Amino acid sequence: MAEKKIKKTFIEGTITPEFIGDSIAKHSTKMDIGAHSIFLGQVRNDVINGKEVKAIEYTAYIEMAEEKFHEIREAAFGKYSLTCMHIYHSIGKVNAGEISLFVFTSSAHRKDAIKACEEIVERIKSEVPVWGKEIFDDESHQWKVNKDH
Amino acid sequence: MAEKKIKKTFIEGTITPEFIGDSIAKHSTKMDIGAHSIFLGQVRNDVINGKEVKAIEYTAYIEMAEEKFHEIREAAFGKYSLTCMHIYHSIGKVNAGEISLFVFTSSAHRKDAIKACEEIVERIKSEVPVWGKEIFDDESHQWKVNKDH
Amino acid sequence: MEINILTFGHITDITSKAEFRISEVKDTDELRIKLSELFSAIRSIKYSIAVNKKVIQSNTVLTNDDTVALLPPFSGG
Amino acid sequence: MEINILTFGHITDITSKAEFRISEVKDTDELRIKLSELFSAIRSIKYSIAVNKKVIQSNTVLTNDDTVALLPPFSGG
Repeated sequence: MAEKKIKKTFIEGTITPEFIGDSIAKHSTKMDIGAHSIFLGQVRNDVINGKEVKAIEYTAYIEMAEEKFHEIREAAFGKYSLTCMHIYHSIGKVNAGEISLFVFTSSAHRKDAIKACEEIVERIKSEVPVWGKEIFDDESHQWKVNKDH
Repeated sequence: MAEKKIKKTFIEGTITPEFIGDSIAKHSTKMDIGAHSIFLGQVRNDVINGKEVKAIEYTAYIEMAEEKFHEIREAAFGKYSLTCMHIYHSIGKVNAGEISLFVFTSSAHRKDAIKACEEIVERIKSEVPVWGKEIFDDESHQWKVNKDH
Repeated sequence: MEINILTFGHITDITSKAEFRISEVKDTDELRIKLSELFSAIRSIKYSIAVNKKVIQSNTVLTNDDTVALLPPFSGG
Repeated sequence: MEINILTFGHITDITSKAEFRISEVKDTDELRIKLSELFSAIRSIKYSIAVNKKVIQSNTVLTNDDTVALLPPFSGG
């Protein structure tokens, strides 16, 4: 069961645009959906002290993260009228320009999907034990610090 | 020029998941992007007086709509720090379960993309002269009324 | 003095024409009255008016060859 | 009495171990002191503590075989 949940949220490496396109396509059979809201986190090639970030390597406290994701999902379903919700987060290395977070909410009317998606993203950033290690072009690294926006 | 703008916003028929996936993929070269926010409007198979909506046929006052889209784009770029913005709206027939609106904003940090996307969707719904004709399974129709959520 | 009328959505169903010309209306209030006389079903429709692609908020004077669009509530997205 | 310690992110760099056991700490305040003695570099790190996967907000009594995770600020997404 824990194993099954892990598969549902964490994805090894980047989340591809094809995967996202396929996820969207799967919702065409759910004809009570009127609105989808999607958030994608992409790795930036920030330049820090003259060195460029070429990738982020994500690690997580998987067991606790899965419990948090579960709690965040349940809270969103309780608070908003949602038809569907999907959350995917990369684990391992994701290159600059690639996607590492995919939050996807669907509802009959737009407010629910939009508000839920935004809230889920905020909660993931502040509550889920995941760490990004920024790897520079010279192979040195530093631990990423999330800004609050 | 007007012709060029029209191509950029209105798409004949549905906006496919493949098109959306491709649009996402194109942003992997823009490595200063940290966040994408996407809104998709999907046609619902609402049941009204016992008849099921099987498609919506969209018509628009194209010339005025393009001016509005332009105004909405400019306002969003002025108000938010955005790297990219794309808006696509279907014209013509879109079946239930298919996508008719695609709003896609990108920024370095998440707040700009999220807030801009939400605001653009609200403005499109209230300010852009597009009309949806709900076509029922018995070929009768009625003009769609947008709820404010 | 003649103006171009464009109709959309439900209003096109009523007028049966997407485009036509109308004469002898000096402002949009007069136009609304004239349209109600020509198409009685239009009286039950709530619609905005755009003069040369700009939605007007109050009675607006019309000049020759203005393009006036009759806009039922939008329902895009 | 022994507890399991899990470390993550920057803290793993400091302790050089992702997992180890520690004994003779009766609560999380004592644990923080002990960790500062064992790993002086940890003193400059702001970190939360999760006891059995729940982040604690104040000093918490530890019992045998508890799993205590040392969590530097999250930076997922």
